[in-house]
Amino acid sequence: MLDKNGIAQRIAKEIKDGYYVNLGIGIPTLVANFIPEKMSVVLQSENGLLGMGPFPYEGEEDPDLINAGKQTITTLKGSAFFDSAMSFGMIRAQKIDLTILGAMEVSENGDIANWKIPGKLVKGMGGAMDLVASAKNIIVAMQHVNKAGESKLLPKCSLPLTGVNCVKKIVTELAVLDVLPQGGFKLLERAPGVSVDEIKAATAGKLIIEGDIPEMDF
Amino acid sequence: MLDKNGIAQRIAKEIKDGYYVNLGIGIPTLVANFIPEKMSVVLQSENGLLGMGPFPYEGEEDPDLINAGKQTITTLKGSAFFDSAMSFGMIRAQKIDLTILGAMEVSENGDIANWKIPGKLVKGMGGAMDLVASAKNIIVAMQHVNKAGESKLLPKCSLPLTGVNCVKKIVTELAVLDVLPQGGFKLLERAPGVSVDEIKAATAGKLIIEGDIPEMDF
Amino acid sequence: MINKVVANAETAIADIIDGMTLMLGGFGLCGIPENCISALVKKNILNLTCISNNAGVDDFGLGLMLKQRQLKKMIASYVGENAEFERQLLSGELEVELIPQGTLATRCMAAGYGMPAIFTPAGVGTEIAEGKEIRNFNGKDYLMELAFDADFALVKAWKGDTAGNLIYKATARNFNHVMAMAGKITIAEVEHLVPAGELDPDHIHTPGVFVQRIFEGKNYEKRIEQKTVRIR
Amino acid sequence: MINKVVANAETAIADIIDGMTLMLGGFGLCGIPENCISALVKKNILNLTCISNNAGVDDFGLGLMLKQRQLKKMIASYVGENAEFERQLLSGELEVELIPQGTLATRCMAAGYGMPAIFTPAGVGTEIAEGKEIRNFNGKDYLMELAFDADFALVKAWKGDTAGNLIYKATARNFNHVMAMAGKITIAEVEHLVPAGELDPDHIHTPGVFVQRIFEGKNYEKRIEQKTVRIR
Repeated sequence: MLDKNGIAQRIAKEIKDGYYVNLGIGIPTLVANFIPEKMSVVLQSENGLLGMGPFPYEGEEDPDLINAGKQTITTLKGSAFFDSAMSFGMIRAQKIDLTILGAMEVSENGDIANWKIPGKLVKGMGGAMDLVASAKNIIVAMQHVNKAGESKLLPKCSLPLTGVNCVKKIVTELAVLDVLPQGGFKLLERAPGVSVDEIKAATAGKLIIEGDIPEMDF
Repeated sequence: MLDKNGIAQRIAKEIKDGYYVNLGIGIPTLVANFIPEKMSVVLQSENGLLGMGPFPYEGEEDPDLINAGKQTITTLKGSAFFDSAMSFGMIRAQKIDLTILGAMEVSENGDIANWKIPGKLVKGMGGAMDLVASAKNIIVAMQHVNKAGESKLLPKCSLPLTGVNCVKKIVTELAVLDVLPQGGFKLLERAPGVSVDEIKAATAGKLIIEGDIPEMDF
Repeated sequence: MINKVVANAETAIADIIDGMTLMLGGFGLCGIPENCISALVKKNILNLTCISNNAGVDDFGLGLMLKQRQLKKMIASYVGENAEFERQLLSGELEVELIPQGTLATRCMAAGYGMPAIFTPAGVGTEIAEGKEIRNFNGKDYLMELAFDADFALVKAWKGDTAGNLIYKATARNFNHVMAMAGKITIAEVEHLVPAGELDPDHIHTPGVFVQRIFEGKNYEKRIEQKTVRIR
Repeated sequence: MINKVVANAETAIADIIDGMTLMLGGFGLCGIPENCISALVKKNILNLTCISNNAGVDDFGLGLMLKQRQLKKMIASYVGENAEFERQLLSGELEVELIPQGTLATRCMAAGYGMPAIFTPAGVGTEIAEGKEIRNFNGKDYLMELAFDADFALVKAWKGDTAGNLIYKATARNFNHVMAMAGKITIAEVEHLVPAGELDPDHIHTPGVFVQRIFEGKNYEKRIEQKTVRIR
């Protein structure tokens, strides 16, 4: 079973040289730590930055320089600032190659719910609805089951949707799965020490298992 | 009767302190020469400049700095450059207070034709259609009659239209006229030495004459 | 050049009255018009509809106006940890409309560019689409979203000149540029106000034609919401 | 940062083939991609559809491609004095679509911003509106105009860095910025190519994400169409 950093590390393997990537809040943010240094990858922050760098050293924080999670950050050489309309313009025009974000639920046809729990306080969707509606490639980073032990990979989402037919891949503490165009979660890899049966038990939606399922390779 | 500079000089009187103004090619360009120096007026050039200044001194022309008529120009203090989409954005959003342009024909309901003569080579509308469709206030600077001696102030335009119901005022070599919201050219002023009868004879559209018509005052 | 300078925030907001719709720039607490917010709080203008990406925190930014119950309605994309906001929302005192962040930004841009509506795929298939026109272009569904119509836009820039030209710093640009273009009347507060001619015309983000009033703000706190650092 | 540098115009345009749709930046002869045009002329790529505000003059700019009859169709807002253009138009060799300048710019922006269509009042009530959807918002009629769909955008900037970030000079920005955003593949030629990190991120007009290839151009002529001066 993977911890949060393990999930982030596995997702980092999906990033290719030359990619522009948008990382959501939570586990996706950790992915930045696992991108190989020799790779040219540019991180977009939807509040108006391409070329996001690491956190600043103590005392070097700039209140005018934050990421979409409102954390103080730095920029890398070759970065550019822009306004919010241009930021979502480039997202909508699919100039960002990969979006990685968290989810409360994903359905077997690629619907995602991650912004609202009816009856609980709603904080808002931020940029998530724009990102999932437009991104060419969307990977979800999340726990396989919720705190109540219920599967988050469902035949159909029970929570209000953020977007439809958009998630391409899911990485959890248990497994890596593709969401197939025709529907269904195709099991690709098991986390170290996790059995196919454990994944079956934790997946409520249609799970497709073909042949031997290898353990993840880092 | 006014010459081109006279028309420009009379139009300049319509410009108020604090106006942003777009000047078309031809007579409108001359208007800039008659704006009182103590007035704060900003000229927009739709190719991407606010704060257009006079022509440069010989040897100081910059090929990267032209106006919408492709003439070399200069900038004034406080000017700003922007792209073509933003330029027509501010035009469409009515941030420009006054547009002054030439015309081949104006109809008594304020339609304007100034871009195309069927059967002759068509050069294109440039920014004229955007300007007349959006401007809050449009003044036409033109000759009262065409080279064939036919009136250019018509009941209805015979040439393909540039815009409809948009011209507010017309200044010609003979007269200043308002285009009334309910239709009709209301005669406001005569050019020096020009009689009301001469204006009547040169105006094919509905001409409204109420009381004494004063001579222009410069 | 036209001079847009006013003395201070109090003068700038003098004609903002109860019941108006305001846009406020900023992302989180980054790039918010601190001086204008203080003046609105001091004057206690009520029943406002505020369009802003976020709603501040309990004791700063828009949170200060929430505390005084000056807001009738909030249009935002994300309303973070803010206990007073939560209380007013649950009690029904505050009307809240949550919309996607890109939709928020683009509806501002539409207003600034004189476009009455735009099309975006954000929210298709979700409850955001309810009651909205859906239109298919090239096989993909889009929602038609309308341009905002705000009485005032209150924005914050880093530098500005007397002609109203604005330059933002880093990610403090965010919604400030699009809102500056969108306001029927735009008030810009800047950290550094300079004479016309001191800013390079190629570096200007928001041309002065979009700005009706400008002043140099005072006592900027520029609070950091999430201070994150790395080890040296 | 991703390196977008290619050797020269010939390399940059290597995969542009007959029949493609190209956007070319510039206003008149100001800010045109001179090196790319030369390379297209040299390679004699044919049957092109070109989207550009103007069509150059007889012996410069797009006029050079016209002379070789490389264009099947021209989409522009104003086609000035150009005898060869006139001849091809009247003889039916060249298809010409004239559209309002703001519509041209905004259809580029729409493509760059992923918006399939925009609304503009330009052309309502004129022959430009024929066959187009007209829609009333708040009592005013607007035409719906579709985003452009160009295979390549060829733009010219003053400075650029290896990451593809672009800065334009003065009114040479014009259509270059919106076209750079709009191309499926955008090729930028710049007068000064610098290493990533040398441009101030606050001064960048077109972020590098919109640019796929960049190179430093050579032998810029930068011809002036209308030299106008005043007496000293």
